[in-house]
Amino acid sequence: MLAYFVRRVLAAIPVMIVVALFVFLLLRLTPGDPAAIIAGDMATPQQLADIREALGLNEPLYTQFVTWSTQLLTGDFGTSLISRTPVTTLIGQRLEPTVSLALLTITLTILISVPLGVLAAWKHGSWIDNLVTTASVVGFSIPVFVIGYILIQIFALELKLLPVQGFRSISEGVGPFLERAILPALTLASIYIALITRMTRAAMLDVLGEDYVRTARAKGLDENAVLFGHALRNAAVPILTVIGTGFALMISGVVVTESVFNIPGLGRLTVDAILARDYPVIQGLILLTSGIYVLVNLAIDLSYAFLDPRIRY
Amino acid sequence: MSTPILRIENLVVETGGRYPVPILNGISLEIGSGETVCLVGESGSGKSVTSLATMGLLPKGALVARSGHIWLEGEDVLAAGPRRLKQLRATRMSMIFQEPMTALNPVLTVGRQIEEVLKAHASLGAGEQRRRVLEMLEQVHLPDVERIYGSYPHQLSGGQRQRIMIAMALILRPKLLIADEPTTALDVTTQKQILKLVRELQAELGTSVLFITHDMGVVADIADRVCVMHHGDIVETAATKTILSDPKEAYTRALLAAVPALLPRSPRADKSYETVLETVELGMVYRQKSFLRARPGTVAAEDVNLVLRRGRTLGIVGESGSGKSTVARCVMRLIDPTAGSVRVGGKDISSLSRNALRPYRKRIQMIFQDPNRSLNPRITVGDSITEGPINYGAKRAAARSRAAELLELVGMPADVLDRHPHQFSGGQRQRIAIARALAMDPDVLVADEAVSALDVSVQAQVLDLLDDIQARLGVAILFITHDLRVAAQICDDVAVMQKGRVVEYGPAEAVLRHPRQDYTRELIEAAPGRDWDFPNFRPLAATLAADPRI
Amino acid sequence: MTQVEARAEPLVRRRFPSLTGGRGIGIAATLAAIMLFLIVMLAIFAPLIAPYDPIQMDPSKRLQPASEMFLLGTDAYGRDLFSRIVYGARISLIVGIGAAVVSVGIGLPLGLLSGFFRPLDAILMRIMDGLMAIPSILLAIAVVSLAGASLWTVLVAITIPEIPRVVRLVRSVVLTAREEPYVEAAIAVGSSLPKIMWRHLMPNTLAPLIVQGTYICASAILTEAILSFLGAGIGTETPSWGNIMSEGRVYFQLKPSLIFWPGLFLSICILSINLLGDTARDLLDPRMKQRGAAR
Amino acid sequence: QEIRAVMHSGLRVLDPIITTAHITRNHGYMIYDTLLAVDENQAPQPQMAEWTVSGDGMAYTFTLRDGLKFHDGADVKAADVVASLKRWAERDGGGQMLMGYTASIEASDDKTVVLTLSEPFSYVIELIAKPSAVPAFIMPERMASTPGTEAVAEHIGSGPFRFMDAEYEPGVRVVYEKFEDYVPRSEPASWTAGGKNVLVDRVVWVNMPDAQTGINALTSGEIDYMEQPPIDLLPLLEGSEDITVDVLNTLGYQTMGRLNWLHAPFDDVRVRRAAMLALNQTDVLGALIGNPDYYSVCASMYGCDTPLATDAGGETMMEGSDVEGAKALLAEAGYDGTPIVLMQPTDVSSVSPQPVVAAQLLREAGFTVDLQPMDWQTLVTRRASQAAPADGGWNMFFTNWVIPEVWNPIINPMLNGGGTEKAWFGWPDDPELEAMRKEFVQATSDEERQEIATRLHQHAYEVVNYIPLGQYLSPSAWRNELSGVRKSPVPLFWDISKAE
Ligand SMILES: Nc1ncnc2c1ncn2[C@@H]1O[C@H](COP(=O)(O)OP(=O)(O)OP(=O)(O)O)[C@@H](O)[C@H]1O
Ligand SMILES: Nc1ncnc2c1ncn2[C@@H]1O[C@H](COP(=O)(O)OP(=O)(O)OP(=O)(O)O)[C@@H](O)[C@H]1O
Ligand SMILES: [Mg+2]
Ligand SMILES: [Mg+2]
Repeated sequence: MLAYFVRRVLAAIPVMIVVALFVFLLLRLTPGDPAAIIAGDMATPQQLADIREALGLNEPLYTQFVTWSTQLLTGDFGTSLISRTPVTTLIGQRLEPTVSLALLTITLTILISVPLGVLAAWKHGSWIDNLVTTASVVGFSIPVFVIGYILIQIFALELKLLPVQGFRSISEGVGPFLERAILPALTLASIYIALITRMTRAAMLDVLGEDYVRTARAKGLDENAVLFGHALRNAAVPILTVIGTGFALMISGVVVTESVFNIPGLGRLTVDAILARDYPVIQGLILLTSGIYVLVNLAIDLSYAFLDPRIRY
Repeated sequence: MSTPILRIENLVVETGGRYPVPILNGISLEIGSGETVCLVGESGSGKSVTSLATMGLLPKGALVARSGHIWLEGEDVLAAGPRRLKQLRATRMSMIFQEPMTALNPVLTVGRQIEEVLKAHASLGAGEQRRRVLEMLEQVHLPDVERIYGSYPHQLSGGQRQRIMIAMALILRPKLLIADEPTTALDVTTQKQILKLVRELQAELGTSVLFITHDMGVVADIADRVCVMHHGDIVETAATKTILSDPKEAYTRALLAAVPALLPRSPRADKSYETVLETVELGMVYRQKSFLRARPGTVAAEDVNLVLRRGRTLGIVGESGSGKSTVARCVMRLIDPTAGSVRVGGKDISSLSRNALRPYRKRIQMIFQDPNRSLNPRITVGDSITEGPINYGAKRAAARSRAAELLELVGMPADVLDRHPHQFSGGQRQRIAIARALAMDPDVLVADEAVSALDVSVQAQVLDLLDDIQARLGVAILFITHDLRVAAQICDDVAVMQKGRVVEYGPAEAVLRHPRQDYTRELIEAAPGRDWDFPNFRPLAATLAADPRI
Repeated sequence: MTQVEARAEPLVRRRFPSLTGGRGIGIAATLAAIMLFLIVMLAIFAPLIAPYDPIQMDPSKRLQPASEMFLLGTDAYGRDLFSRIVYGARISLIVGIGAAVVSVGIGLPLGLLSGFFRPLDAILMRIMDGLMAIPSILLAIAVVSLAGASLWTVLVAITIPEIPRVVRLVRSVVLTAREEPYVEAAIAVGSSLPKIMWRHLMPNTLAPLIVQGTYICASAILTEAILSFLGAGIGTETPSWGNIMSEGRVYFQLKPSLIFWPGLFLSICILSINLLGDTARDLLDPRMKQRGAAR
Repeated sequence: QEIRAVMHSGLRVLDPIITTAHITRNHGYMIYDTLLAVDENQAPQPQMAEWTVSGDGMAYTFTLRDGLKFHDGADVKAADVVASLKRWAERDGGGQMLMGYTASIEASDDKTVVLTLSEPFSYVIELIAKPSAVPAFIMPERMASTPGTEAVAEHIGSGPFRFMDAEYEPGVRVVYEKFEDYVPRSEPASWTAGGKNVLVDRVVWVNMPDAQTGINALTSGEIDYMEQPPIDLLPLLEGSEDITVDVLNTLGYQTMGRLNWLHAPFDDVRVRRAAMLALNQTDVLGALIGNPDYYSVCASMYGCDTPLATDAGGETMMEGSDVEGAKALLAEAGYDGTPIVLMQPTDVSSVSPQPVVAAQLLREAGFTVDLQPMDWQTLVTRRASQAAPADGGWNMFFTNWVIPEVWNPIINPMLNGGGTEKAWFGWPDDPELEAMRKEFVQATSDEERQEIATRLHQHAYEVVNYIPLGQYLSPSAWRNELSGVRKSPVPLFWDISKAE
């Protein structure tokens, strides 16, 4: 399995190269001109051309790619065309909010949705089950911003318990961090809670009828031990998959939530960069996210083998 | 008899749903303290349902206890809430389930699954728990307990899993032990050990045992009283001696009459010398991978040389865990042998690709040891049976009528085709598995404990069927069993396996009657009820006296 | 043998309940089917049902409350909200159901293959890793600029990033299921690989797929709106539920009905799909049918 | 003390010369100072320097006042001014024009700069003082020698605030601290002119992409100032006793549509006129702004309430759509139903309603409209394309200007008839217009200027140079802890104090 691990980590390299190349081409095929963003509304065609020239955007594609990738080999992700800030600095500034928010969200999600899904499956067909199902479905058909606004309205504006917006680093203390991160995390979690509750319920229903659940009951175990120790463990693989892909998605940024709570995260950076055609930033971000995806997926795959010994690689 | 530990009164169990169908028609049963009651009877007569009802474990919705009482030490189990039931289970009553493969959780190590019982009901330190579990594993005669402790169910042989179930049920020393065919997958020597263990427990704690079995030999050896079930009713209850020597009911008589004799059949003439299946120095080592270091593998089979000729039956008997199923699975190419080769009609198939293997698939069929999970729970029995023939070009309708026919041949009504596996009893599922294998009209049939879950009358019927098919079509059968009576009945040749090796191999007559190896001898001596002549309702000695030819 | 014939009788009777599962498909599912049908009808017959042209604006009548003239009021351009919701059903249903069907349709076979064949798995999953990393906004902008903004380009942009997630999910289920003995049994009776995958492995993935599918359906409808607003969608003139809600975002506090009504339609729609999915899956899983019948 | 302000967008480009983005201009006013400035009467005033004009009007002498220092401690020298003006003139449209008439700009000593004209040009002071789009900010010579196509690498000015590099997060937040060595003028502050007295320690600009969040944060006191709360959300703030809502930029904005002169059908002036007749300002403004308190119909291309404001030629714009007139013109021109491509940037809320309304109005007049949604980036790229609409070109798009960007024919980017080479997107080739512009800059009296501007305006309407779609205001909101928030076309943070 160590060999598998090493193989997978190495496999990340071609993945990232291909993704980088693909995105590079995709970007250049997409209309858009960073020079126009920089120069603003009044620029004349000549001025635009001059700026493009200065930014090196008039070079042939392959030269640009070669320049960029050779820089990359030396660890240089380039600088933003728009703000002239090094891409690594830009991403560095945004990484913490995103990662900490994602971690908080996923923790909340797991803590809430897994027990809820187990409960719904256990009480299959009862009013609890129906309630959980309905709530989950409504949960994923409401736009995130609505949930965000409602939470802000209640907790920040009416009860005045929490601030409306913003982000504080954990290094400034867990209190201030949580104070600002809890609402966005809940907002984000609402979709995933809905999804993962349903997924847990579905997977649990598949295993609750199995004989080993009966055996566990015959052993006189607590219902909790039966559900969580035996059934859930067998149902875990698809649940974990969804959690994992959801987590990876969050790490690559969640624009709407970041906007509603004014969190300077990777999602906004990505959208802003895309809308501004800030090529080096987009490319850097996508390299990063593809790396993250590869790692998260590797972690999921490894955990499969841990959860279900029949799965081997 | 002292106050009964368990008293079942007029228990009626029906299927759930809008049109309930009775499964148990008001049965009554009593077990006194320290007593062993054997429940025998037809496959599908409701034995497992009775035991599940007692444990309060009837599948929700599917089966419902409509009326009656189950008193456990004066307390009505049917009326007990989930809380109370939980307390009762494991400490007062525990159960060994019929199908150990599905009854064990596939993703937890068996050690942990046993330990859990201790954790839930006794407060012991971690070290002590582990010690107790290992000790228990030793007691149920498992080899290499450290490895087994850390193994997952799929890494164990059928008999080993069964012993895990037993260990799990016994570890808390319950007042009432319900054992649903606990030794079907065990070789006779191990079985003997287990029975001894149960008896010791009884002597020590006064445990009462409800023992469900098809093996009349076991009944003869351990039962105090016997209840005979038929069609959801208890048709006869009496002390063991009485039942065996003077059965009142016609059904009981028929049942006992069907018990095969321990004596090997007389050798059949070798009609053909055509070798259809051959293993050459077959070896299989299961490797366990771990994250960092490779652990030593388990040698499950080594140097196995077997030859099966057309129209013949080769029996493999031997210790549980000795590699019988492994050999079978290698022969089927369900796993890739790590050494040696398998030849079908002279062609080595041990390294053929999936596609190249396809033509051979039709020719060799297997009846799996654990029928439950070898049937896809989501598809109907009919579809499971017809899948193979349709794969090889049969028309659907034709395949279905053939399936119905086969089901009837194995003693099931044809109309079960549209039901799903979970609605059947263990023995019924096994018969479905047999029907599936036969539906392919194979040249070679690999039967892994194919009749172990069948009551002796159905068993006899199935064995007759196999015999008949063999005679008509010249099917060669590789018959894996632990039941020496069955082996004696149908095998032409017998191989005895121990620890992955074939220790004795020869004509059935020679091996079973004049064993050369100590181990074989031990096996034969350990066969339960070997001194009772069931079909004639008298001790064997009496029969021998009457017919000195034997 | 005698006992065999005798046994036949109860079995004959037992067949009946097991076929119907004890009760029909249930009130909830019937209701769901009716609701979904109504919504689909709404979409198909939008021109007949909607009182106004959904893009006809009248800035002097913006943000009107519900009245006899405007059943649910008007939006920020003075367009009739009810008419927009009715027409919006068209785009939303196509995008939602389309994305779910296409991503499942592509993801399911890929996931089955990937779960079953190890060498293929290594390659396919790396491709999926890469696909996942490409932001759908970028994809949408690129696709739209290459092929022009249309329903189809939006569908492509929304669906592509969902596919890897479906593949992963299916694969994860298959990885467990392929170790089941009944798969071995199927191999033993010579079933071809497609057949094994379809008959024996695929049904195991249904339950999670139904959940994932309805989720994709809902999120596609909402994502479509986000793309519209980033200039990579169908545009804000053509109504869709997601669109209407996004446009209503600014008026969240002042005129919540702009979000409430389309949200309600969306929720009902997804809930119906969900209930139908659950029912379908219960019908497909014989064990579930029985458990359901208990209550 | 710290003012936390939510600005209308995130600051990403820091060089106020290279871009015309308003947020960057506002940033420029924080950290840079200007030679001259404009007061609330829209009259140029001295800021860093006093000026004198030679008798023949051909030489302008600027004398720097005492005590001016850059944030790095260096004194502001005449050489810095020369370099800065040159770089500005390279980038700014008005500046370029000025340079066309300039013989030299030189530092005669450390404190004096002399600008000598080569031809008469009466608009020098107004251009150097103008607050938009690219004000002539003064930076150290080393920065100003950066080519005009490249952004400056440092951010050192001589303005009242210092830029805090370490706390800068592009697009998210900018921090300014009071520059202790700044010497304000003694006059009271008035627009960008007068004394820039900084009364707080820090000003933090945050970007909140979600306006609702901005409003909430303002209500809860997490921020002090919001530059542009959406007008539709004002009712949420108006009830509050803690918050003041007022229009600071009293001139406001002009929204407009531009036609592409190069391609059919808008290469025909009759079709252009038909399009103009089809549109009307009320509908556009109604959809864009909604609340009539904040918009007004205004035919003046120079914006209303400006010195040059006039309706000349734009009467039709005041009267609402003339569908029949448009149809007649279309028929006359033989419009064949070729779809006209309207670009709709859906990601920018201040320019996405116009095309939607216009599409409907144009359709009513008989045009076939192809409304193409896209993001703003695609739009700005595509509008630069001179290709035919079918090959990636376009027929019409919309944008907005602050009034100081359009308030005279020199600055107004649309009023350039230089054709495909010089003119702004849409590329009208209009020598007549160019001639009038030259006349304008050489005019010597205000009356003369007024007359030329009116004539030019009339002409521009006749050829449909562009279609002004009305003027609107954008109020700001702030908490009452702030006092001294002043009216100005640019948000300014001096003179504001904050109560605890
Ligand atoms: N879940 C179920 N739904 C419907 N019928 C069932 C179900 N479980 C068992 N049955 C039926 O109940 C009857 C009794 O089954 P039971 O398992 O008790 O048989 P058994 O006596 O244990 O047989 P065996 O010796 O073969 O294990 C069988 O006919 C079987 O078909
Ligand atoms: N997948 C596996 N991984 C590791 N060890 C295994 C695996 N399968 C079987 N074994 C081990 O191989 C040995 C032989 O197993 P096998 O199933 O062939 O026994 P068997 O002779 O069929 O026994 P039984 O009569 O109990 O069914 C056992 O010790 C078992 O623990
Ligand atoms: Mg049974
Ligand atoms: Mg075995």
